[in-house]
Amino acid sequence: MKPDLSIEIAGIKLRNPVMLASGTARYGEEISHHCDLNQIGAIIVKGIALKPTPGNPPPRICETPSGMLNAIGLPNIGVDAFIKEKLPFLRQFDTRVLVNIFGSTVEEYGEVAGRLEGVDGVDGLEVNISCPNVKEGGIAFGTDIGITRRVVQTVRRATTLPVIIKLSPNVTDIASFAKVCEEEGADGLSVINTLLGMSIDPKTWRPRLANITGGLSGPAIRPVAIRMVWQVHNAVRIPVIGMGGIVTTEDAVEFFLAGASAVAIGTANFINPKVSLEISEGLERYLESRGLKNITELIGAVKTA
Amino acid sequence: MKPDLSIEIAGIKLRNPVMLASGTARYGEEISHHCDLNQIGAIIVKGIALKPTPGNPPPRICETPSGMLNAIGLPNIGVDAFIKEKLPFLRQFDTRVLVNIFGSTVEEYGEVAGRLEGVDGVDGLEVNISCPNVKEGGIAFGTDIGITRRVVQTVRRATTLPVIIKLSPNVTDIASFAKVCEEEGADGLSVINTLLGMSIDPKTWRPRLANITGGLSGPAIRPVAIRMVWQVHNAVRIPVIGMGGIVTTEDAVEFFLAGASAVAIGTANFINPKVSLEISEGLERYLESRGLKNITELIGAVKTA
Amino acid sequence: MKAKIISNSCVKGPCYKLLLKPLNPVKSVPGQFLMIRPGASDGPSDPLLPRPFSIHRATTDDHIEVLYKRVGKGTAILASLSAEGELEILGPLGNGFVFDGVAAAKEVVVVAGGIGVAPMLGLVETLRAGYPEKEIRVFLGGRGEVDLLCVEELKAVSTEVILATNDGTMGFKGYVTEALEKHLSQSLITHHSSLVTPIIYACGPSPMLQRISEITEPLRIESYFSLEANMACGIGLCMGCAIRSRDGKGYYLVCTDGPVFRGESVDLSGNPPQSPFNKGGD
Amino acid sequence: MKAKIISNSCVKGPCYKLLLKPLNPVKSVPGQFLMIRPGASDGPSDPLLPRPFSIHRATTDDHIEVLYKRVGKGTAILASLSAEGELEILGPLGNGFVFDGVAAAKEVVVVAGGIGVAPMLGLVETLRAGYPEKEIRVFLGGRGEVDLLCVEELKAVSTEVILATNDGTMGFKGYVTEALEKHLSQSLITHHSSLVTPIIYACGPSPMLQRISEITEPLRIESYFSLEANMACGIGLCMGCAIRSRDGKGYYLVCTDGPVFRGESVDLSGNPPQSPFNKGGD
Ligand SMILES: Cc1cc2nc3c(=O)[nH]c(=O)nc-3n(C[C@H](O)[C@H](O)[C@H](O)COP(=O)(O)OP(=O)(O)OC[C@H]3O[C@@H](n4cnc5c(N)ncnc54)[C@H](O)[C@@H]3O)c2cc1C
Ligand SMILES: Cc1cc2nc3c(=O)[nH]c(=O)nc-3n(C[C@H](O)[C@H](O)[C@H](O)COP(=O)(O)OP(=O)(O)OC[C@H]3O[C@@H](n4cnc5c(N)ncnc54)[C@H](O)[C@@H]3O)c2cc1C
Ligand SMILES: Cc1cc2nc3c(=O)[nH]c(=O)nc-3n(C[C@H](O)[C@H](O)[C@H](O)COP(=O)(O)O)c2cc1C
Ligand SMILES: Cc1cc2nc3c(=O)[nH]c(=O)nc-3n(C[C@H](O)[C@H](O)[C@H](O)COP(=O)(O)O)c2cc1C
Ligand code: FES
Ligand code: FES
Repeated sequence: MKPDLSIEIAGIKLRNPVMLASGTARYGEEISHHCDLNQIGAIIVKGIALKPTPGNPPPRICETPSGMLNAIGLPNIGVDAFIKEKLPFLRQFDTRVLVNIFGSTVEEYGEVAGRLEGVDGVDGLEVNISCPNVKEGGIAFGTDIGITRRVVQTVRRATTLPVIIKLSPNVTDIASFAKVCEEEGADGLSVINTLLGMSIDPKTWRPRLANITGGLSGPAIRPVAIRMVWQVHNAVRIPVIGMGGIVTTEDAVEFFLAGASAVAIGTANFINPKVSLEISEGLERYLESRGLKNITELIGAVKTA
Repeated sequence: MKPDLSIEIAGIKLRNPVMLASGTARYGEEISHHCDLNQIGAIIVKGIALKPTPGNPPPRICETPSGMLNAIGLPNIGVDAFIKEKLPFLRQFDTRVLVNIFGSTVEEYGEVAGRLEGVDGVDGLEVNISCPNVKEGGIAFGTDIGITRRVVQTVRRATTLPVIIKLSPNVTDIASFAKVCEEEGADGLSVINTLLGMSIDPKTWRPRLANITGGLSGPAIRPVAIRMVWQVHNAVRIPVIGMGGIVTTEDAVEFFLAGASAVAIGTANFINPKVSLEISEGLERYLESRGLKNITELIGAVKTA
Repeated sequence: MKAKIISNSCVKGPCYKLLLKPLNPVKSVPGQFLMIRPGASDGPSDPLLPRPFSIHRATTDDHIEVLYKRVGKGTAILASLSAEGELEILGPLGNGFVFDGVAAAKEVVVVAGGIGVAPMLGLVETLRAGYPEKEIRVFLGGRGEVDLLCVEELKAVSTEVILATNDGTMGFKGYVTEALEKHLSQSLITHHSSLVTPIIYACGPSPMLQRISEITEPLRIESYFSLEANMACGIGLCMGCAIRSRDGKGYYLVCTDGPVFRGESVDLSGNPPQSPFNKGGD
Repeated sequence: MKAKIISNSCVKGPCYKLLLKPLNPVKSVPGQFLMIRPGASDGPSDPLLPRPFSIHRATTDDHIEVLYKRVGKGTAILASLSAEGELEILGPLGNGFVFDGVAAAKEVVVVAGGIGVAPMLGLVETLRAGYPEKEIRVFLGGRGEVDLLCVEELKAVSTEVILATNDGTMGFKGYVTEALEKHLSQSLITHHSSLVTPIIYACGPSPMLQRISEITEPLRIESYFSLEANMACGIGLCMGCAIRSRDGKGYYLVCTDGPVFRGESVDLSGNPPQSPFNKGGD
């Protein structure tokens, strides 16, 4: 018998625990030409806000050692257009759809969440709190514990959908943020968003990104992500979606062992848009070769004693 | 005429702005067989505490994508043995010696600093606040702003030597830590220490380090280091020693442009123990080829507008 | 998709030609590109991302030629690969050149700067095959003689090849756009009619393309530029390859909306946009 | 230091032999090692660190042989390198084997597990040259026949080569330490004297070395182990290659205090130490 890769996370039943990370698969259409969406656990769509925004000027990305920086600037078509123009496409597939939402004020989070309530084809919300808080000085919501609490409260009140909060890694103590989210009724946590980074071109003396700083992703950050998944898993009881630098099956296994109940693939989609299928097949083989029956046997199973 | 690489930082005159980072050149002897200490700006010795400590059990290190994790555990021979047994060797060289110190309590920092006061051959102190605070729950001194302040006050009172505080990158807002250090009389800042990370072996399910977590260094962290040097440079007026993933001359230039007045080479010494000489020669050529006369012309010169 | 390396060798200076046989035949049009990962897909993670390269020529026997310049870590690895090896490729990607205006145009003008010639040889060959009688004038520019590639191949299929180098080591001394400007003004004088204009295809550094815009837009010449941008995915996933649209309202993605754009539709100035679009987020 | 790759080819299964000509001659003793960086020193940063490899043999004409097993990213890159290329090496490093007890020993016993044979061929050759009359008995173990390397070369310079495989595909079926134990107990019975004991040199996986300790320590047999540890620098800078000392008081560094250690001086158990040494710091 084949090992069982299915898992229920935050009340959402997944065929397998491999998701497409937000911002690395847009709204599904482009990647569907390369990767059968019927075979993945879930797609987390590119961040959606109340109103459309065009994003940052170029250059928006640059490569760094074993990683990349991006300052795409959260371009999005707005929640209404998303529901009307993008969701119908995704509804054709037998997969789960998590809508990644963000706002520039706490209230906006609530409004976006509210619009998605009861919409057919939306299985849950992933709340990106790593973007700047326009009203309160521009610091990221997710780096202030009080503001994080208010965002979770606001979204929680606005929806009955499963709410997954995506934590910022740019904090001193990620476990305390995780606990606040759990207290306020979050159903799960995504760990981690990108690390804030910067790169300068020694030829031109200019930042390599027009936005000056950007988010670091890819294998370079994996050790930080694993550490944070482990810390969060040890701090809360709600499930963790692990991400940050996963490229291979072994990388994904590392995240399960550290405490993730599912994983999301981000930057690796850019290298190989089929990689999430390959990883879910790889996980099946990994379990099989070790005589394990269920992916749950890996979760948090790191031997620290 | 050759460009001028010399610089004065925190009151210490350096031949050139390239230093050996703490913990990557021990107390100088081993690296001196490969790298002429007379030709480098300064050596920052491996962390020294009041009492000798043996360090962590193995495995202490592992490689990660474009980086490495270490949990050496700060083995050291104790400040008295350092002064008696190790400093005489270093005094033979025409270079600057910065002693990296740490403690398990705030008081211990003061004691170690006190013992080094007036000792011939010590040009300054670099204070490592990324180690666990044994008395106050084990969290790193450098991740709590109040404790950071007390460490700086204590060391400042204990010595007339130049005091450079080495900031932890594992914080939400590194600029606020930098400001506190400046307020309490620090003469300079080292930015950055290692990022807290973890790695698990998918074959054995064990952490790859006996200590479970460890410090991430190497090119992988360079974008984070550059961002933090830039933030700190914009927040304070005391000079910054930049470090984190420097391997080539161009990497070093990036740090100067971001705001560093000097750089330290860490992990790259393990790849090529001569690399700091090569980088200081490279900097000279870099300045020459652009018609620049002084390394100071690079400091903070990133064009962000 | 895997592609076998049939050959890979230096053609001139830092420039190499790579001949690939993809596992499955690839149907492409001139101006389309491939993403090529330097090194094995399960190999080291630095360099991490695949690199975009124009399809230089698609041969009749389903091989693909790539003409590339060794500039950084990825192309250094490419240059070190030997025949018989394999590469992971994705493509053909992007839109390719549009030929609608060719029939009506007075002549076809092709402008290439440096390695920007890569997509242009296939373009000229295709144009020549489709429009045997058309005048096709190729302007090839570089800093020096070493930057001028494919000169003989281009001569074989075009009416005229005009060379320009900044250091004067070959052809006209100066910018290729000066040679272009001279030609256009002469040809306008000769023909006295601005209703029948040439059509221009160009590929090269941004400043070259910008200058071409300045020259051609007042003359209402239809122009197509093949653009470059930092790319992570090449297939519209990352939104990293943005280029500002001229109307100031937003951005195109070079990988899926391009890489070929109408010259007047894009803003190549590199100046910050008027409205404060900036957001810190991903 | 740069070294030229003279040849690099598969010897058996996943194992390769690399012949290097260092820019400057390297004088070494058996048991010493090199740090070899896979790839160019200014190249990609993954893999990042140089890798430690024993000097398999130092030839009379100043060439160095390295016998290595392809296990991960670094050795995969090594295996892909072709002759005429160059590598960055550092060495010779470490202490090497000590021969003081050889003259007085009843016989020399060499135990190698798998790729642990790498430093042992040079050792046996050197011993044979220095002690032409000495009995040298080599125990070579592996999981299967494919793991047994250098058998013929070892036979040429030793008194006897005893092979052991877990799957019985060659020689004794079982652990090489069982074969060793059998030999030692027989030889003790035959000689009735425990004053003149053999001297043992061993290299291989930790469990093998631990088992050898258990066998030889009660018999007060002098033993030398060549150890492995994760290394970043190989020259005493990083303090990463610690191995616990048996007295429980601290650690040795494998790169500078070793890689060869007296068996009874090191703790190979992998158990956490008694006292709480752990510190979070670097
Ligand atoms: C649509 C398109 C077609 C192209 N066609 C060709 C071609 O046919 N021949 C050719 O030689 N080059 C072509 N280029 C440029 C080529 O992609 C870069 O030279 C190459 O990516 C450099 O990689 P590197 O690792 O050697 O350089 P590095 O500088 O080490 O690269 C670092 C990063 O910057 C990116 N980058 C660097 N230079 C460029 C550039 N000019 N454009 C886009 N990204 C860049 C790389 O992709 C990589 O992510 C094309 C670019 C685009 C966008
Ligand atoms: C003193 C010494 C001598 C050695 N001599 C030989 C030899 O002659 N032939 C040979 O095949 N191997 C030898 N080894 C082991 C060899 O260093 C590793 O097999 C090699 O580093 C693996 O690198 P990788 O990149 O292929 O594997 P990866 O698993 O990708 O390496 C990841 C990291 O782990 C380290 N590592 C992995 N395995 C080992 C190991 N067994 N010992 C130490 N570090 C390891 C690597 O150095 C690297 O830092 C020796 C090790 C030591 C310490
Ligand atoms: C180009 C790019 C765009 C991203 N956009 C978003 C986004 O819109 N919302 C979000 O929450 N995270 C976004 N992320 C973060 C990823 O979802 C993921 O958390 C992060 O990249 C770490 O995973 P990785 O290393 O596998 O890429 C983006 C990442 C990248 C690289
Ligand atoms: C093996 C190792 C040991 C270190 N030991 C110390 C130390 O004792 N004290 C300290 O302040 N920093 C220590 N560091 C941190 C480095 O000095 C440096 O801040 C960090 O590694 C980032 O620079 P790099 O990427 O160039 O290595 C150590 C780093 C490494 C890799
Ligand atoms: S390169 Fe990723 S969207 Fe264009
Ligand atoms: S490997 Fe660095 S000290 Fe031994």
